[in-house]
Amino acid sequence: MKSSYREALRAGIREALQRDERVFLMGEDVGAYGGSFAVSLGLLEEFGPERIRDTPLSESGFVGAGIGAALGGMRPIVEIMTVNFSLLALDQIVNNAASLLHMSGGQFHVPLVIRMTTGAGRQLGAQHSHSLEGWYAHIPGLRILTPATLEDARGMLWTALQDPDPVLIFEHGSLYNVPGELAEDAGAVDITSAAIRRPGADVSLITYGGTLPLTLEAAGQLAAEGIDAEVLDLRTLRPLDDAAILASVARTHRAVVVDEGWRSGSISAEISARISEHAFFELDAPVGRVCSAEVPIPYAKHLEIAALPSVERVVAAAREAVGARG
Amino acid sequence: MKSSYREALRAGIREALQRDERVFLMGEDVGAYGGSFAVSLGLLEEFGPERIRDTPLSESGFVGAGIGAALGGMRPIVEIMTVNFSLLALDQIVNNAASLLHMSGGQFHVPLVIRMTTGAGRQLGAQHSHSLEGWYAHIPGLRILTPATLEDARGMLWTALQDPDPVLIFEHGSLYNVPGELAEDAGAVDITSAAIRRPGADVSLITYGGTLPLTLEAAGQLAAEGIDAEVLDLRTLRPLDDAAILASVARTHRAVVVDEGWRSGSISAEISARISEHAFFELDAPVGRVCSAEVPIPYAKHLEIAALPSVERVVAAAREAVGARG
Amino acid sequence: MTGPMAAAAGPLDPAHGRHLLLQMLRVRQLEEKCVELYSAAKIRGFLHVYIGEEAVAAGVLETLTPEDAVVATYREHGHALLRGVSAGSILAEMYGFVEGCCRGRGGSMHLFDAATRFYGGNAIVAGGLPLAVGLALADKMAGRSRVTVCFFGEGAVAEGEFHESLNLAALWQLPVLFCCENNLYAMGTALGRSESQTDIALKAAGYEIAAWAVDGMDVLAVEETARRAVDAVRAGGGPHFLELRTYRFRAHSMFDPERYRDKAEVARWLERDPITLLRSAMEAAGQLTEADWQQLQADAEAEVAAGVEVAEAGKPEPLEDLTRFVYSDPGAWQEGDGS
Amino acid sequence: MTGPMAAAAGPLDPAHGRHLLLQMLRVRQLEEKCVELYSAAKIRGFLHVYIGEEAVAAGVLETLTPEDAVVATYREHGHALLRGVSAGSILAEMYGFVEGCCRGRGGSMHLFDAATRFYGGNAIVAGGLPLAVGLALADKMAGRSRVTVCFFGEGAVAEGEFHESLNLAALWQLPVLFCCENNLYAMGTALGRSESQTDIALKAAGYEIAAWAVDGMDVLAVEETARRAVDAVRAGGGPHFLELRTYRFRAHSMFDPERYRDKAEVARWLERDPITLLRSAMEAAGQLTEADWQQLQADAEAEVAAGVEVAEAGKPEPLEDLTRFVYSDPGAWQEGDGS
Ligand SMILES: Cc1ncc(C[n+]2csc(CCOP(=O)(O)OP(=O)(O)O)c2C)c(N)n1
Ligand SMILES: Cc1ncc(C[n+]2csc(CCOP(=O)(O)OP(=O)(O)O)c2C)c(N)n1
Ligand SMILES: [Mg+2]
Ligand SMILES: [Mg+2]
Repeated sequence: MKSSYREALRAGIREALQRDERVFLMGEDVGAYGGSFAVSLGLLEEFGPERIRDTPLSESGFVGAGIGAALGGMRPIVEIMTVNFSLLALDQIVNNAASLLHMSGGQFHVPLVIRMTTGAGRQLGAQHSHSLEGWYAHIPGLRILTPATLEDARGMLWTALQDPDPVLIFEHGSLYNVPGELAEDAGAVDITSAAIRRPGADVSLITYGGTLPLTLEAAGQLAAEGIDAEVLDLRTLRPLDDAAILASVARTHRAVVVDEGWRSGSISAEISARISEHAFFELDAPVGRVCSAEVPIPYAKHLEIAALPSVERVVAAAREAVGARG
Repeated sequence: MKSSYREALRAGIREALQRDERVFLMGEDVGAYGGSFAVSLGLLEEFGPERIRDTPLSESGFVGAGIGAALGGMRPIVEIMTVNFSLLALDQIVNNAASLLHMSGGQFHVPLVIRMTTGAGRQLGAQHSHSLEGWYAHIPGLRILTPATLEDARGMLWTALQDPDPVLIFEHGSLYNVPGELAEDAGAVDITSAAIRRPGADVSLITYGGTLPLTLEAAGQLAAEGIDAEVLDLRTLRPLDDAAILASVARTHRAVVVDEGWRSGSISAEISARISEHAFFELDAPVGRVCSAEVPIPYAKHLEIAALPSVERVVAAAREAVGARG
Repeated sequence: MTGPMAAAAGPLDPAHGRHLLLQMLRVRQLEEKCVELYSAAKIRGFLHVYIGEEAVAAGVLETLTPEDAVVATYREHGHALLRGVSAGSILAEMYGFVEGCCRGRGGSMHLFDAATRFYGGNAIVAGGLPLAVGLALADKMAGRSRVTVCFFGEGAVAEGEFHESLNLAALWQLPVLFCCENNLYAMGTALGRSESQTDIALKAAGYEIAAWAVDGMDVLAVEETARRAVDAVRAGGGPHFLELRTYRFRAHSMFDPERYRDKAEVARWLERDPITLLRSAMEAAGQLTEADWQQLQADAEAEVAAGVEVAEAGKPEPLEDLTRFVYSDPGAWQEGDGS
Repeated sequence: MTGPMAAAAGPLDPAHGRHLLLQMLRVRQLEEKCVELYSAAKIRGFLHVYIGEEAVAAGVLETLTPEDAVVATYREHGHALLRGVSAGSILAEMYGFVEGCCRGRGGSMHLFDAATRFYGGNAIVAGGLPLAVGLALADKMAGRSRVTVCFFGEGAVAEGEFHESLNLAALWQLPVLFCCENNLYAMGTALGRSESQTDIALKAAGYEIAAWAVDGMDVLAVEETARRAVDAVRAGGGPHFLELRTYRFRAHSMFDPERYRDKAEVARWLERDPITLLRSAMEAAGQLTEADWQQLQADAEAEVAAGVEVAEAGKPEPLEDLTRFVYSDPGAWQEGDGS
C-alpha cells in the first residue's frame, strides 16, 4: 500500500497504542495541534487526551516524567519536537535514563522510547537543524535508532518498546514526506543489525537516516562510472553492528562514511576508528568521511546545501577511495 | 615556587581579577563556601561578593547569564561544579554560546569562559564522574581546553579570557592536589598547540588532562623495556592541533590515544580517524585507543579502577602497536 | 497588582497617536508582505508573524533609549523593525542575502543587530531569558543605568529557564523588564492546558518582582505601563514584569492548520485589532482624518516596498565563507569590545 | 496555608512515641557509624549525613504503605533505612560490595531498592522530581491509589526542574507528595542568598498545590501533617507539598569546612535536636523511662552492628561484571515487569 514515512511512523504508534494499554504518547503539541510535524495527526481523536498527552513546554520535566512513568510500569513514547530542544532534557537522559539500571545494580529498567526530529535541509537555521544522533551514541545505556526507510519507520517503534532499556529514535525531518510502498502486514522489525541496501564490491558506503537516499543516489551515479558501491544502512548507531561493517569492508577493502553530523567527534570518526582497529591490514585506502561542515547550520539555502553531505561529495569521496593506491 | 594544581588555578583566577575589572567569577558556592573543590578559596574576601558571585542552583540560568554578561561587555568566568551538572546548561552552551556569533552573521562575540571539574577516580559514582570534554569537542564554536600541568592550570585562563569566543576549561578532579614547582613569573600560555611532554621515537602516546600523569608513567615503564614512547599532551581538544599529532606520528609511525572518555564516539576516535586520513600510508599499525569502559562510572573502587585507563593498559597498547606487523 | 491596568489617564497628543499608529502599521505591512513573499517562496524556513500583537512591541519599545537592550523570540520581526533595524535588512535576511542583518545566516527566527542592541531572535523557547539577565547583570556591574527588555510568550513560562531567570534577576535586583506576550496559545496549546495556575503576573510576584498585567491590544495602555516599569527599572528598582494580554490573529507559523481554536474565538479577538482600536478612538476624538490614515498607510507601504527592493537586489554570501563566523575573524574584535 | 502547622492535637500513644524515637535513633546511629567508617576509609566518595533532620524522614515515611514509592536525594541513608532497606545492605553498598543494595555500583549517593519501591538516591539536585512526577503519572493512568513521595532540599527550588515538575503534577493532578527538606543551606549557600522569595511553601501555592509548612524538628507534627497530606493525595486530591523546616547539624559532606555559618547558629539548632525533643517530651509525660531509652539505643546499636557485620563480610563484584547492567541482561526482564 502507499504510505509516506510520516504515515508509516503514525501506523507504528497507532499499533503500539492498540496492542499495549501501557503505551502512551507524550510531548509538546502531539494532541490538539496534531504533532508539530503531523506525525500524530488524528491520534488524539482515536485514543483520547490521556494517551495522547499534550505537555507544557518543559522538556526536562516531561522527559523525566517519561522515565518515571517507565519505572512505574508504563511504556511511554516521549516526543521531543526537534533534537536541539532535547539539550534541555539531557540531564534526565544521561544522568537518569542511561544510568539508572547500572547505578541501581540492575534493579531499575527504563523501558522508555524518546522520538525526535533531527537534521537540516529545511532552512530552519542553527537552532532547529542539528544532527546529534551520532553524538548521543556516545552514551552507554542508550540505544540509538535512525529509521531511514518506510519499513523501519513503521516497525522500529514496537521493537523499541519491548526493549527494557531507553531507546532514542531519530527521525530526519527531510524524510517525513518521502512516499513509497509499504506492505499491508508491515510490522515490527529487528533493531540490532545494519542492512545492505545495495550490494556492491568496490567500496562500502556506510550511512544511516537522512543521508541514505542521497547515498543510494550516489551509488547509482558511481555504477554509471563502473564503480560498484555497496550501501550499508547502519539503522542503529548504538550499539553499532560491527560485524556488518567489517564484513562489508572485508569484501570491498574501501569505505566511506556518510553522516550529517559535524565531522569532528562524529559517529563517522568512530566507524573509521573501528575499521582501522579491526581491518587495518585489509584496507586499501583510508576510510573516507562525508560529514556536515563544522558550522551551526546556516539559514540561507545555498549555504545550508553547501554545509550538508551531497551526492557529489559522496561520489567524489568514493572515487578517491577507489583511486587510492593500496 | 611550590604550588598545587589547585593553587595554580587560583593564581590564574586572581591574576585575571586583578588585571581586568570586567572579569568576575560566578557559580555555585564559589564564594562563602570557598569553592566546592576549594579552587576559589579566599577570593571572596579579596574581591568581594560582586566579583566572586555565588549563584543559586540554576545551571542553565547562570550559564546563560554568563553568556549575556559577555555580550554586555563583561568577561565572566562561570564555574560549573562538575561536568555532569553542565548537562543542565547544555542548551545555553550549544544553542546560544556556540551559535550566536554565526547566527548573527559575525556581530555578537561571546567572550565567556566556563570552568568545570571532569573525570573519575574519586569514587563519586555515575552522576559525578563522567569525562565529557571530548564530547563537547564535537561542537563548532567552542574551544575546549584541558590543562594537565601546573603551568597550564596557571596560564590558560588569561589567554582564554582574551578569546572573543566561548572557551570551556576542564579540570580533572584527580589533579587538584597534584603538587609541583611553578615559576614565580608563570603567566599566560598559548592555547593553540599541543605539547610534547616526553620526546620519543617508537610510538606516540597521545593524551590530555587527567590521563597525562599515567601516560608519562607508562612511557617510563616502556623505556625500561626498550620502547621509546613520545608523549603528546593535546592541551586543546577543539580545535585539535593536527600538525603536532601528524608530526609525531610521522616520526613514530605508531600511535596510541589515551582518553578517559567512553570509547565509542570519543575524541580518541576522531584522532584515530584523522591519523588514518592524513597518514594512512605512513602508519605501521592501527591507531590504538585506551579509553574508559563504556559504563556509567561505578562507585566501588575496584570497579572504578577497572573502568578507567591505567598505566598497565597504556603499556599493553603501546607494546601491541610496536609489535604489530608493518 | 495583577489586574489589567487602565489606559493612560491624560489626553492623547494627536501627533504621538499617529506615531504609534504608524509604528503598528509598519509592522503589520511588513509582515503582510512577509506572508506574501513566503507564498512566493522568496522566504523559506519557519515564519511566525506577529499580526494582532503589534501594540505590545510598539508600546514597549517606545519607552526605550538607544542604549537599552532588547531580547526577543522567533516572532520578532516587529521588535526588530521598531527597534530600528531597517525593513530592507530584515527582508534581505529572510531572503538569505548578505545585505540581511545576519548576512543570511539567521533567517526569520534569528534576527540580530548590534547597532540597535537587538540581541535576537531566539528560536529556543525561553532561551533568551538568561541572556537578558546577563545583559542586565553587565549593566549593573558596570554601573550603567541601562534597561534590558526581554520579550517571550506565555508558553515560555513552563520552561525551567523562565524560573531560574526570574529568580536570578530578583535576587540580584537587575535592571531587566520581562515582557510576557500572553497570546493564550503556545502553538496549539492553550494556556489552561500548560499551566496549573494561569495568572502569569502572579508567577512573577512569587519572585518578589513587581508585575502588572495590561491590555496588550491597547497600545496606549501598553506604553503607559511600560514607561512606568522602565522608569522604575532604570531608577534602580530592580526587575519588573509585564503580562501583555494579546492574541495572535494568524496561524502559529506557515504550517499550522489551526485545529486547536475555533473561528468564533478568533473573530472575537479580531474585533480588538490594536490598529483599528487606536484608529477608531482617534477618529472618534477627531484626531485622525481619512487623509491622515491614508498617509500613514502609504508611508508604511513605501517603507516596506523600499525594503523589498533592497532584498530583491541582495547577493548571496560567497560559498567560501560558509564556515566564517564559527569563530571570530582574527582581528575582528578589539580588546574592550563587547558592550 | 503557609505558616508552620501545630503539632498533633490528640494525646500521644506511648508505644507509637517509642517507635518514632527508635526510627530516628536508627538513622542517627547508622549515620554516626557511617562517619566513623568514613574516617576509617571503609567508605569513600561523597558522604552526606542527615543528622539533625531525622524527624522528617521518620515522620513522613511512617504514613506510607509498601505500595507507595519514595524518591530522595544523595542525603538518603535515613530514607532508605526507614523505607525498609536493611542497614547491612546500605552499609555493604557504601563498602562497594555485592551485598549492597546496588551491588556496590551506587555508593552513598545512589541507594536504590526495588523491593521497597525506593527510587533513589539521586546526586543531581532536583533530578528526582521529574521521576516522582512520572511514577505518579503511571499510578494515575493505571488507576492505582498509590502515593509517590519525593524528598529534596530547599536548594533544589532554584532549579528549573523543580518548577517544571510542580507544574506538571498540578496540571495533571497527580498523586505525588513533594517534601522539601528546608535545612536553610545548600552546601554553603543560605536560602536568602539563593531565592528572592524565601517562603518555600508559597512557591507551591503558586502552582495551585496545597502546601503546608511544618516544624521539621517535631516528628509528631511531621507525621500528623504528612498523614493529612498523604491521605489527601491518596484520595485523589492531587499533589500536595510540605515544607519541613529543619537543620543539618553536621557539615554538608565530609569535605566541608563550614565557613558559611557560625557556631552559635548551629548551637541554637542543636537545642532543637528532634530526638532530644521527643525524648524529653515523653519523659516529662512519664511515657519513657531511662530503661526504655537505654533499650531503644541498644536496639538501634545492635541493628547497626549487625549491618556492619554484613558489610565487613561483603565481597566485591567480580571484575568480569564491570559492564553488566549498562543494558539489561537478556531475559532479566519480563514483559509486564516494571511496576
Ligand atoms: C525549547 C523549545 N521547545 C519547543 C519549541 C517549538 N516551539 C516553537 S514556538 C512554540 C510555542 C511557543 O509559545 P509561546 O511561548 O506562547 O510564544 P508564541 O509563539 O505564542 O508567541 C513552540 C512549542 C521551541 N522552539 N523551543
Ligand atoms: C545539579 C547539581 N548542581 C550542584 C550539585 C552539587 N551539590 C550537591 S548537594 C548541593 C546542595 C543542595 O542543597 P539542598 O538542595 O538544600 O539539599 P541539602 O544538601 O541541604 O540536603 C549541591 C550544590 C549537584 N549535586 N547537582
Ligand atoms: Mg503564546
Ligand atoms: Mg538544604
